[in-house]
Amino acid sequence: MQPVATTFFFYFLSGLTLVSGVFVITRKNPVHSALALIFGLLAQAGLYLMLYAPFVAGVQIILYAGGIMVLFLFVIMLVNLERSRREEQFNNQWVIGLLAAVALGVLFVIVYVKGKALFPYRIAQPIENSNTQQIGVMLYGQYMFAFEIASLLLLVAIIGAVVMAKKRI
Amino acid sequence: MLDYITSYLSSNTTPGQAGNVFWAFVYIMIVFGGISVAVMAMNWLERKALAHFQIRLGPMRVGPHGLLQPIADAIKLMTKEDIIPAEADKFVFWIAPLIILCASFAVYIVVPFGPTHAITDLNIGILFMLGVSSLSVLGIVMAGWASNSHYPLIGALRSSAQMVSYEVAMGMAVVSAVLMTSLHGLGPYGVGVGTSGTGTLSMIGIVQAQQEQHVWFLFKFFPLGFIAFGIFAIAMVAETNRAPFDLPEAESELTAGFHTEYSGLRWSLFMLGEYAAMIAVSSIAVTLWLGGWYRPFPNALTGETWDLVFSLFPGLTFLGLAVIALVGVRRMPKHPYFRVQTIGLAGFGAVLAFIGLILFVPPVRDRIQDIFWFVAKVGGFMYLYIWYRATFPRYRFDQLMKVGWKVLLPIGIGVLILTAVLGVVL
Amino acid sequence: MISKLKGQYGSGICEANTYLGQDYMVVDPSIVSDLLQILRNREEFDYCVDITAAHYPEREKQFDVIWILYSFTKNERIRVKMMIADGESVPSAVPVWATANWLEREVYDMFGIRFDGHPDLKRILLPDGWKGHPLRKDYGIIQQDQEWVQANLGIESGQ
Amino acid sequence: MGAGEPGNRERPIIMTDRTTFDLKPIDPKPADEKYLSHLELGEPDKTFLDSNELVINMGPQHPATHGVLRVILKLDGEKVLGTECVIGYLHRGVEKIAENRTYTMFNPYVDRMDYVAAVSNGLGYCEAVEKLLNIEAPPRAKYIRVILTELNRMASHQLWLGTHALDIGAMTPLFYTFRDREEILKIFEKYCGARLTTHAFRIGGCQYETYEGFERDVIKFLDFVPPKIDEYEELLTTNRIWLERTKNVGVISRADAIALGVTGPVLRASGVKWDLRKAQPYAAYSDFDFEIPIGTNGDTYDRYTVRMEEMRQSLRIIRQAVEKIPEGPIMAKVPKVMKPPVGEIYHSIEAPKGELGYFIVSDGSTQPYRVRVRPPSFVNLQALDIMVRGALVADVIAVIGTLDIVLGEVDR
Repeated sequence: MQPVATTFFFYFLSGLTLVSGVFVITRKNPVHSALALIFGLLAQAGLYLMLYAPFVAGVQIILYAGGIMVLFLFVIMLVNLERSRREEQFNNQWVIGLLAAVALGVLFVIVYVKGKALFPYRIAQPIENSNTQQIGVMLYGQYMFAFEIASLLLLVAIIGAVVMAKKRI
Repeated sequence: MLDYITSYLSSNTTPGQAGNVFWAFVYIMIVFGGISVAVMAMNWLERKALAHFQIRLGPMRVGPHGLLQPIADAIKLMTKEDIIPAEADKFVFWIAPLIILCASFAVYIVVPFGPTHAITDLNIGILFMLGVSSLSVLGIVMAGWASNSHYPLIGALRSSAQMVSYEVAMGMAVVSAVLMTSLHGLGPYGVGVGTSGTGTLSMIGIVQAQQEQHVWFLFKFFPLGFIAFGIFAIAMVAETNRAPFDLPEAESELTAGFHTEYSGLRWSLFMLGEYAAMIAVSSIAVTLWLGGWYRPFPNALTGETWDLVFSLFPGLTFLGLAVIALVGVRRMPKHPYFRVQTIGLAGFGAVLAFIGLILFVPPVRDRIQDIFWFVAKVGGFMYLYIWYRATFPRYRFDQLMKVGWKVLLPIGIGVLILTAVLGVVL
Repeated sequence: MISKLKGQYGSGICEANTYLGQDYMVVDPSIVSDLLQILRNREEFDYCVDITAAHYPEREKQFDVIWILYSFTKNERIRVKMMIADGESVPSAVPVWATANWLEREVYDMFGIRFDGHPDLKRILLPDGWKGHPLRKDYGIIQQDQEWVQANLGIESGQ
Repeated sequence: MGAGEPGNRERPIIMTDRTTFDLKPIDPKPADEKYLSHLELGEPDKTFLDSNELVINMGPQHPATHGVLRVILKLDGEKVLGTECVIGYLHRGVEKIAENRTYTMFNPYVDRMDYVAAVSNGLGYCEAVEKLLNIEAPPRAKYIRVILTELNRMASHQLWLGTHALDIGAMTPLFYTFRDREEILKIFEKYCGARLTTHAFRIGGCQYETYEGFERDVIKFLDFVPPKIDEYEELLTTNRIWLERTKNVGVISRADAIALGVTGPVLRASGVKWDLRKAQPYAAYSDFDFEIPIGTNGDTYDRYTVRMEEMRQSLRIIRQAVEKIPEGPIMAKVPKVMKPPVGEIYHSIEAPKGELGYFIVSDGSTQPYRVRVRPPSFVNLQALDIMVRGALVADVIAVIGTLDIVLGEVDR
């Protein structure tokens, strides 16, 4: 599948990601924040597609946008937000936050300047057709141990959730 | 420019894969228009079929046999006063139906109506479909929350829990079908050659795998494919919030569930989204288990003659519909009051007959066959939806969860494991 | 049964009779509470069919309060009747029969008779803020609480 | 919950003066040990996930409340913590009207209470006044009364079945039952010219002789309807979803049912074999042979089977009545101006919904001094609270349907 108007879509999707990111932290209404977050995640999925990583893009949509964000919204709706909405959004840590942001920005600039040599400009080879297969091979081959550890952790989380919820049943 | 347009015609792939923006746009327009028309037709058919289940006549007034009813409804809904509740969150209230609509229509990007009749062929096609169709739950949740009213909120809570739960069972069934693309199988189910040992997630690839293995996945590893299909067929009804799983909009309990506060155009967008989603999930089922666009018995009844016989079906179907319409014309009351309706019905029959005749022309016949079989299979599912609605009472919420988590999910996992084991053993 | 009760309560049971084949007794307010308990427990009148009242404005004791009871085992009905004056209250039968709850609320709503010990005595058919008790004889048939109607329904008059 | 809770407005949206939702439960337990209820409702446990309790207003405009019933539900998620019924939206003061009309003039009014079973209402009233006047309707009139009343019971149960099934989500039975109910209404229409509020009977007998072909029509109906009842049962009785939705839903024990005074099919489904047609026969019911169907669990499914069987028993009664209907006058000798002697009377009949009683006080004038109607729906509705506590929202709908209330009768 040949991408069309690559540059336009790159800047469009990146811009969308950034703008939604800003909206996520500035909106007073948590549902609006969640909505912005969803748009951000979808834009990211688009970026993955442009990187010839359709499987990651699909998983991004199905897990983050379709699964986790639904649970976010679920919790937001169930918890009473009347009080938290009236509170100050930006608390006293904004100085630290600003410092962290500046530090991160400087880091990015340094990486961009110095890293030009490390990451030479070239067009990625489209390995799209075997992409999914390669991910599978990687996960169940090279990174088998890490994969299983992660799944074990998730299993613990599931059992913990069941135990906690069981009290109510 | 003209070359750019014509160059695609000689290729034998989808416009998306060929990278032809013009034809991709044309296909998108055709699919979008086609689905909208199909939703309207489905609206009429559902009311008519449901009415006949229930010894009623259904719409009879607007046009002959109520044929123009969907158009009248559409006009009514569009011209209705648009109400937004005073304390609603206006932005979210406004965007929720759009999310549902976009999610349901975006799915059609990868639906293969034929080997080249798809907008594009993503190599993660089925994953994309599941992912995008799962986005519609966001719209429902937002609609319920933004209405700022209790019934929609409960409807939204119900639907988010329901759709997330059934997605899991649905995923299991889908994975077992995807697994089958890479497995040969022996004996009566799954003879054939051609699989490289690597499966595919592409919608077109899945259908072609069924062709290569000479079996619909419905019958592969019998009864495993059948059970997986059954799980999907149940879960897809729950996913689309249709009876008997229509709890999010349970009329007798929650008035109208998440869209209680919606009216007019916005409400019609919900309906459009719902019906489009119904067609979309049916398309997934057809693609995964019923051989997609292939005609019945492409391997058993081969040869020129059979090809010809089956290629006549689209035309014959339309001619049959035309005959029904013309019989309807004869049975119309012979009273001046009904003259316009009679002429209308006769005209409708004539149009159907004309389409039928066009479909007999060889070049058209060959191009249209795939689409016809695909649509016919999807149509069967649409009828099932209506049938369920006429027959079943509604599940209660805890029972719904029980069915999803305690019945469908374990069976789904079992089928998945058995499929893998059988595929390796055989 | 009547004689047994009469022996127990003496003059508390003013009258015990049969009219058109239906038994009824008129009792004194002081013994009603006990009597209803005994009727249910000892005489097995386990089903309270109805509680109602009638208004006689010209009498000194203006209201008749009537309990209609039925026994499944004996297949018998009995009416217990009691007279009270306006403003007096009646012991509630809710502890005896749960069904008395709404029935007593209706009597209160329609006649303004209060029931002591009722868990939630408020109007049932008429709106909470309504003035007057319509089934009293001094409440005219076209009379309405105009004030309430104007305040809540936004119309001039309910007529 | 979100912005602005609908329940906390300055003025409620729904026209009523009640602004607070203070739910006081009906205590089903009488003080006495013997009548202790099996229902032990503990406090909902407070856990770390203490979500808000939700108070929703079901009705008075709601598709499943069968009229203008308003139920205030207190929910924890989907679980019902308590209910309060607000009734009276349809209150017309029937009892007050009765005090200002003569005995004859009041007769049509009773049809408007339980408008689904108008004939039963009329029968109860006419018999009560006849008793007060000490006259008796002639045998032929009594048979006609039985036939029409039982037909009306069929019609009422059919309407109940259709709407109850619709509440639970099955659309189709509604249309089937309405199709068959139509046949009954046609017979009514031919007999007295009205379909719903029939005013079929007069004090002292019947106004009209049966029309030509009445028996034939009734017999035709009797042959027509049993396969249709089988058809309803085919759709529902063994349907898995129907079973799951109705079994063990809205259970009311025998003791609770008696303590709460519920009557009719609701009581019989709890296992009390009691039917006024047998216990204290009125009209000509002592002449006929029929069974009283009872249930065992007192759940929604038992109430469903009891009513289905009652339909069949009604058919049996009608067939016997049509076969041995006697010839003779249809009207007793009734004075032109009715002035019953001073006295009181309570007469009750088995209406489709339960015991329908009339308590009439006469002061010797042409107008009743007091008429009290003992409405079965009103008393049965009281049982809603204990039947749905701890259940889910969907069960509330099922239970309202299974109680078979008619708001016209609840509110009078």
